[in-house]
Amino acid sequence: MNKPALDVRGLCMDFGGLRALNKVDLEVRQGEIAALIGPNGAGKTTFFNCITGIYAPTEGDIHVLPDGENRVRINGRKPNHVTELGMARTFQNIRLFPSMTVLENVMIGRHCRNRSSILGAVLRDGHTRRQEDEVISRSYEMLELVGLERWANELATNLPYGAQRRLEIARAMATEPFLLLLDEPAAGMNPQETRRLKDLIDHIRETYHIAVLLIEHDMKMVMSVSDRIYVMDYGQRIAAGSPEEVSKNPEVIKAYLGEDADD
Amino acid sequence: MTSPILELRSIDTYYGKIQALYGVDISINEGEIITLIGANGAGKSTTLMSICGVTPPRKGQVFFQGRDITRTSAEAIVAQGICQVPEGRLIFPGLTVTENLDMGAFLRNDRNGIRQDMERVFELFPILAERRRQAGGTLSGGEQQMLAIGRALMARPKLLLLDEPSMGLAPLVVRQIFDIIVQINKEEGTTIFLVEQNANLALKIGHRGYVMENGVITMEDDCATLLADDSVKKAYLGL
Amino acid sequence: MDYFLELFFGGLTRGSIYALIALGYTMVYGIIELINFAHGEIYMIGAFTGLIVAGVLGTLGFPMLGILFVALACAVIWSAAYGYTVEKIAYKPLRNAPRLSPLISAIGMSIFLQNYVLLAQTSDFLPFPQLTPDLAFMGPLKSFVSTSELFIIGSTALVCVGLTLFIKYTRMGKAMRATAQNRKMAMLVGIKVDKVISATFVIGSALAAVGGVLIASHIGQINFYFGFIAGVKAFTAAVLGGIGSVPGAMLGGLILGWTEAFATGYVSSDYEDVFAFALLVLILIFRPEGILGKDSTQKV
Amino acid sequence: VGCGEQKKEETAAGQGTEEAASEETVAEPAGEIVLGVPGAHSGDLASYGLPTVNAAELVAEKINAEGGVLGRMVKVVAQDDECKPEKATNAATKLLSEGVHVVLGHICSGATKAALPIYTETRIVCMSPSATNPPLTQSGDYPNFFRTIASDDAQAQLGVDFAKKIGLTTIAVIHDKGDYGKGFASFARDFVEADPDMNVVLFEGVTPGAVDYSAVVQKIKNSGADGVIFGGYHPEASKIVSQMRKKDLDLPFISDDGVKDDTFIKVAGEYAEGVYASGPRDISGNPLYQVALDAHKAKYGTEPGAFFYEAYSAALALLNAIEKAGSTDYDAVVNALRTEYVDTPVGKIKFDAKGDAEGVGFSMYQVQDGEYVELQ
Amino acid sequence: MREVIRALLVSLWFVFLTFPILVIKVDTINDIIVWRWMNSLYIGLGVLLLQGIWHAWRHLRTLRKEDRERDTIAWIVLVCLPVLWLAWVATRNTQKPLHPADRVLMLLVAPLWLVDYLRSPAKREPQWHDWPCMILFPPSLLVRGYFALFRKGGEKVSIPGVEQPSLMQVMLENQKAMRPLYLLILILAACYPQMVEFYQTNIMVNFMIWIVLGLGLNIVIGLAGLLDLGFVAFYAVGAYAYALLNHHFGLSFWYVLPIGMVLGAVCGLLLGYPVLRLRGDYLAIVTLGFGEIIRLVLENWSSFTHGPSGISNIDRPPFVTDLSIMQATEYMYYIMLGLLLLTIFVVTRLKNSRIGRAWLALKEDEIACQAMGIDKTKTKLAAFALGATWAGLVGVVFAAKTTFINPMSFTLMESIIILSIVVVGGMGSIPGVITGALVLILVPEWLRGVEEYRMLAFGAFMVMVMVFRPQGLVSARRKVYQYDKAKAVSAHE
Ligand SMILES: Nc1ncnc2c1ncn2[C@@H]1O[C@H](COP(=O)(O)OP(=O)(O)OP(=O)(O)O)[C@@H](O)[C@H]1O
Ligand SMILES: Nc1ncnc2c1ncn2[C@@H]1O[C@H](COP(=O)(O)OP(=O)(O)OP(=O)(O)O)[C@@H](O)[C@H]1O
Ligand SMILES: CC(C)C[C@H](N)C(=O)O
Ligand SMILES: [Mg+2]
Ligand SMILES: [Mg+2]
Repeated sequence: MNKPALDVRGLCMDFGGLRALNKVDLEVRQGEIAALIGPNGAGKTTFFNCITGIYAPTEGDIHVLPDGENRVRINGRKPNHVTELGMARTFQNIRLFPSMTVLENVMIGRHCRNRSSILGAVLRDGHTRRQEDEVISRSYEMLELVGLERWANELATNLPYGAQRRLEIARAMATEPFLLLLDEPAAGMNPQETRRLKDLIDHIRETYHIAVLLIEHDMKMVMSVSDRIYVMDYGQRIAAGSPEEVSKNPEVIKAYLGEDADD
Repeated sequence: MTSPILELRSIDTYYGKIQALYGVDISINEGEIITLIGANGAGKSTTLMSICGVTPPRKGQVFFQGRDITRTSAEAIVAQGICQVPEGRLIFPGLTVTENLDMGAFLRNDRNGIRQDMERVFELFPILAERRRQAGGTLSGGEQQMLAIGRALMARPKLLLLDEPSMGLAPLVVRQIFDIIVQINKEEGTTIFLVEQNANLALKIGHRGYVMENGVITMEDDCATLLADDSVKKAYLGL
Repeated sequence: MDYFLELFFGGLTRGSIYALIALGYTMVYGIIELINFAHGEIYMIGAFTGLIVAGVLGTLGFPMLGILFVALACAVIWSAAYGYTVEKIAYKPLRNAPRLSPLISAIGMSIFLQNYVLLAQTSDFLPFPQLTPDLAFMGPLKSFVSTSELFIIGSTALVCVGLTLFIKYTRMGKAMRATAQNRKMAMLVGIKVDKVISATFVIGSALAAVGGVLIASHIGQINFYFGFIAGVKAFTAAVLGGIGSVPGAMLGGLILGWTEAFATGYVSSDYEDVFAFALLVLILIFRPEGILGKDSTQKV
Repeated sequence: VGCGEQKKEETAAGQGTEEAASEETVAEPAGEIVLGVPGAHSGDLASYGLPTVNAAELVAEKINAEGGVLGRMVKVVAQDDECKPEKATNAATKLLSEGVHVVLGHICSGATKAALPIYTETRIVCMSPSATNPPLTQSGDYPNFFRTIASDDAQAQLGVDFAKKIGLTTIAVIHDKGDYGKGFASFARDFVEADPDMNVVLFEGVTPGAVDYSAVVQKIKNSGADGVIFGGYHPEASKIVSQMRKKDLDLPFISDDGVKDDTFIKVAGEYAEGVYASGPRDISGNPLYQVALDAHKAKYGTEPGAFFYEAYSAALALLNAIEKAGSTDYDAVVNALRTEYVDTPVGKIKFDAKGDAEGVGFSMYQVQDGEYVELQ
Repeated sequence: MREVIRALLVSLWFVFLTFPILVIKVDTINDIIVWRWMNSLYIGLGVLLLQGIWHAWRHLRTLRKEDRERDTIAWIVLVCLPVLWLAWVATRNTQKPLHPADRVLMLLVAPLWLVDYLRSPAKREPQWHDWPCMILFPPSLLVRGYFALFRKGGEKVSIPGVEQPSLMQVMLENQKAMRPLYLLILILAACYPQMVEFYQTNIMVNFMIWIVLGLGLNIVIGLAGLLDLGFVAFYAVGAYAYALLNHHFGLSFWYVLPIGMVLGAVCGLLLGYPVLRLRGDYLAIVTLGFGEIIRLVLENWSSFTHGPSGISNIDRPPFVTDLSIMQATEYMYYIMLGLLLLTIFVVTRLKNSRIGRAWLALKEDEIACQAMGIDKTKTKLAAFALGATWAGLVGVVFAAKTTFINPMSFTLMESIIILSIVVVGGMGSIPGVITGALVLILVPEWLRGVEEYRMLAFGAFMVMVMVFRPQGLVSARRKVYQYDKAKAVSAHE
């Protein structure tokens, strides 16, 4: 339970003259739900982008430990390698494949867990067919997980906003990650929908025993779902700890939460 | 109160062949803050776009200050004093922060006024002042949201339409934004039409509110009444 | 050294020609992301209009300089009118269509306009009168630049500077930049998007017409196909410089012109285009958005 | 499978049945002679193909007005091939399906080579006014092919001999990268190189349609050549000559009959003065030349374009051969072409066994006072 | 009334617009100026008429907005107008050269393929064997009737909230109904050379070559979304591979066919590799440059490629006995039919496979795609290579069919036409590509009769299709994955 899954040390990221991340250390343990919070522009999304290979960090080490034992350094790896290793993410601004169906979106997530060749695709031999069936059934399972199965053949773009967020989660889950990175999953959801999302995250952790790293501005959700919270401001980590600790931390209150923390 | 500044008379709006709004009636009086709440996909953003003429309604009419603007083009509607902060942070990604703000004042000609307003926006959102020369597209999600709001303020509209202004903003900033809304409403008399998922806050600052479900207005009342309403509490306040 | 300079000025002329046409491409692309294949044809129509006007005025016995200005003016007016009409017919209905549809529509327009001129006028080459006067002081420089070349280089430079200032400082320029970035949002801040797009086409076409008349008068002949190759080259130049950027178009045109001139001069003109395109590939590999293009990497 | 099958077998069977097929069509009330005119009628090479259509129309009109050939009216059927091989085969097969008797075309050598096997097999005479590639006649592969224009090598020889005569020693050979221009230029290079007194200092192709040629002109200047031989057509030639003259480069400029065209003089204006170009001998003194020119001006209101006279001549030759042969029979027509002289704008001609025109006779012309003057 | 004034103004605008080019004709060679004032009149009236038609059409649209299917009107415009026009032409003496008034009409009505049929053959009576090709291709009414029968039979996959599927879509999704039709088409295709003239067979071979080219490019552009304006280069590679190998080493068609494919694929990889980083239109210009480079090399490297004069006397595919040209073309027809079916089969399979999905996803959002574990480089390269393979393949066929090739056949215009086939037909759709090739290759070929106006109409037609059907004539259809729980469970075990 407390073997590490992600270990980031001294991560820095510069954009021209702007230092968006400054020596950030962060650790996520197997099976835990961690949250990353901080004011707007603190560098949270940039952190995600760095560890998933979309940006190449300027400095620092990123290690993942898929099984909790073997450390793999992933600096400079391509995003698809990172995903293959078992880290999957969602995006702050939704990035679905809008004119593919919901089911197909999830099937894309299965791509990297599959090895059927071009020749196989043409000949459609037994192996390929079995794999295709497996892709469909697993994808469908993911849709059931997030409760979108009845939309399976709908185009992704036609889903309401909240459903699109859940679809992103399903798609990420289809890659069989050991660590799931969620960037503001509750944005644009009303309180009730947010609560259902929280239940979903809990459920995912329970069923698949995977770790979750979450960026979120909805404090009610963050406080209730996470085991551990990291707080960033101006690219720096300013606090870390359990929800109680963080919400009492004066620096965090000043920079982020404001006076009456729980609205 | 005087005659309504904006009035929607049973409008129907379609996306291609799909109907998104069904006979929506809304009326807003001058100087009011009106809140519109509803679940995802209820048609709130569509309502705003219908007012602005981006997706003009197929049936029904929209009146602004007594004039029929149903068939008026979007830019002409803006010229009459309606300004919108659209959902999804529609900023000009390649322009710098300053240029983005400048675009908000496209229809204005008073240079000094524009400069003052820009300073005011920078005061409201200091982080934007820091990012002055950065391209809008590289801002963080929250910064983009602030920029979009700032840009709308630059237009000094008579009627301000806000589509989920608090989305993606830190709690501190959210409260700040709501303060600003109340402030410009009080001080400048700007009429505000607010669409929000954060129903709690929105209903607190609003005068009257509407509830929308599946493209239909299902409730209309004073905000205080709505806040107290059980069904609203259950469905939108998460209590 | 003389040889080098001669090639240099040759390349400069050629590059200016490309740049003058490339400006229209770049403006249109910048604003609606459309490779306006019909732009070369607009340029050709400009040249034809100039020729027709010059022909008519010539028989009436107008003075040379007078003809130049009237021909230029008419070419500009009609090219702009064609640009405007083409946009209204072939591109405007496709504002929200899949990305490649307007491209095909543009190609169709290009074929249509070519054959329209072919049928309405002639398939043969027509001599184009030299409209630019030979300036006396240019005599000694003749082996480097001729007067008509000077005219082309000068007007390209002028147009480029003018256009840059226009886009940077005028209201219309501001509106163009905004429209280019995000059309829906431009509407929401009160910009008349349709007008802005029309204006872009009109300006781009007018520039093409200026180019058409000057270049035709420099080359001395035109036919209906005269816009196609120039169009492709100009498009290449626009991409090389970073499509959407006005100084980029200028720079791209010049680089292309010089590459071709020096490739011809020092290697062989057999492969001048090969050099031009190879350079393009090279530059784009190292700067995928063109030399002066804005980095379009998006934040996720 | 009914008559379709039957018809195809007929044509496929070749020999003799062709006549039967034409008899069949002759039996129809109109009884026309179908003159196919395939060539480039659209696209960038249209200006070389369309004049041939005009020529064919004019000849047909003239002959029809005089009562036709063998009492039958001549009908012109034009087919576009854009100078592309694949389109040329389409055009050729289309002509077959239209019951063509003789073909005036194609325009480009490439298209001609692609289409010829079809005509050869179906035994249809094909005469081009412009396809100059030597193997078309010299290879002997195409007994049904004729042309009213000199082949590239013949003209190149003439040009090189002339260059020697006016005392040139170092020569720049320029071409337009095209089939014709490059063919001509390569032969010219070979001939020059074969001559111990002369040598080639520059052999380059220019890109047709390019906006300017100053770099090539500078290169000619830099190469130290004392004369230029150019293979290609007048649009490029006039651009190059003008730029050479503008840069004070007054080298002799020798070219081919793609340049020996009055348009060249009009386009290049004063710069054309002194340019040499080879072409069929003594053409403007020919009364038929005037007839053709006047007819064109009367009908179309403009000067005729490229290959007009060659095409006009070819049309006359073809129809004359049918007249002389007394039928559209292949062997008879071929025979008539090879034996009977016919008066045409390019001279009194017949064809040799390979298919090249005899009696055309090429000579060198020079532009003097805005006109091509034949040099002795 | 305002409408009328507007229409008049628009007409006047066009009169103004066309004034210099259409009215004044200068001949600077002879300093002749011809004024053709009548043209203004024709244009004015023509534009008025057009607007009349347009308004009528709009009126029709609004009349039955709810139950109308857009296609009905489209087909009316595409089929009835030409037929009316045809009737009008048929009542005239067509021997005379075209009257200027015809010319205006020519501008208005693009698909006139029937005209050719009535006008061109000097004295041929319509024969029964001319009909199959006519019935086969303008499918409107027949197909409608046919599907009226099957409408209910096939299950219609309708996604709620998505636009009502168009007739074409319904038709194509209705697999059950399609099967007999496919069979019929196949039988007809097999019998085709036996029923028609040499010419028709000949152009059919070309037609099929273009379809395969279109299908190849469709992989690159329709599926993977990579805009390639130099596709013809691979075609050239195939053609020259065969021509040169045949010329120098006498290799036969059948050996070179696979070689051409491999060479195409290799070239695809070579081009693909350096340009992978480029997006959208930058890719377009680089591929355009690549296409031009290949052509220029073919043109200039005379010692190797024979330069512009090309390579002649290329062998046709060998057969047990010697064939006449007609027989050889027929033979070629069957070879090409086979290859076409193979292509369709393979492309369909690819499209609905793992890699096909990856392509589609890549087209929509590269970053998301990578984040989902798709290797962008590999996937794009695969698209380039697989697309180029088919071009290489038909390049070989092309060289063998024309027996002569030169660089003229591989210009930018060819690339553009292939691209147009894909887009006009409907990106990503196989029937779309076939339709595209039909309207852009076959119809113009049939239209040979109206020579002069052919290209004019061609251009106008491209614009019209895009304006009225921006997504192409046939919208792409995608496999709908059905989840069958019972089956899936057994598959798991
Ligand atoms: N590509 C880039 N170029 C320049 N600056 C960038 C780039 N990406 C991000 N930034 C800057 O880095 C800072 C951190 O951005 P980031 O998106 O990580 O913030 P965030 O913590 O996710 O904020 P939010 O909660 O508002 O989404 C911001 O100030 C932003 O302007
Ligand atoms: N561009 C579009 N094309 C087709 N349908 C659309 C489009 N935009 C929205 N819709 C549909 O219209 C309906 C109303 O959407 P709208 O965006 O107005 O909802 P909303 O109330 O603003 O929701 P949210 O809280 O998610 O912003 C939804 O069902 C949505 O799927
Ligand atoms: C029109 C020209 C390109 C024809 C040329 N004479 C040839 O032999 O091909
Ligand atoms: Mg963020
Ligand atoms: Mg909304």
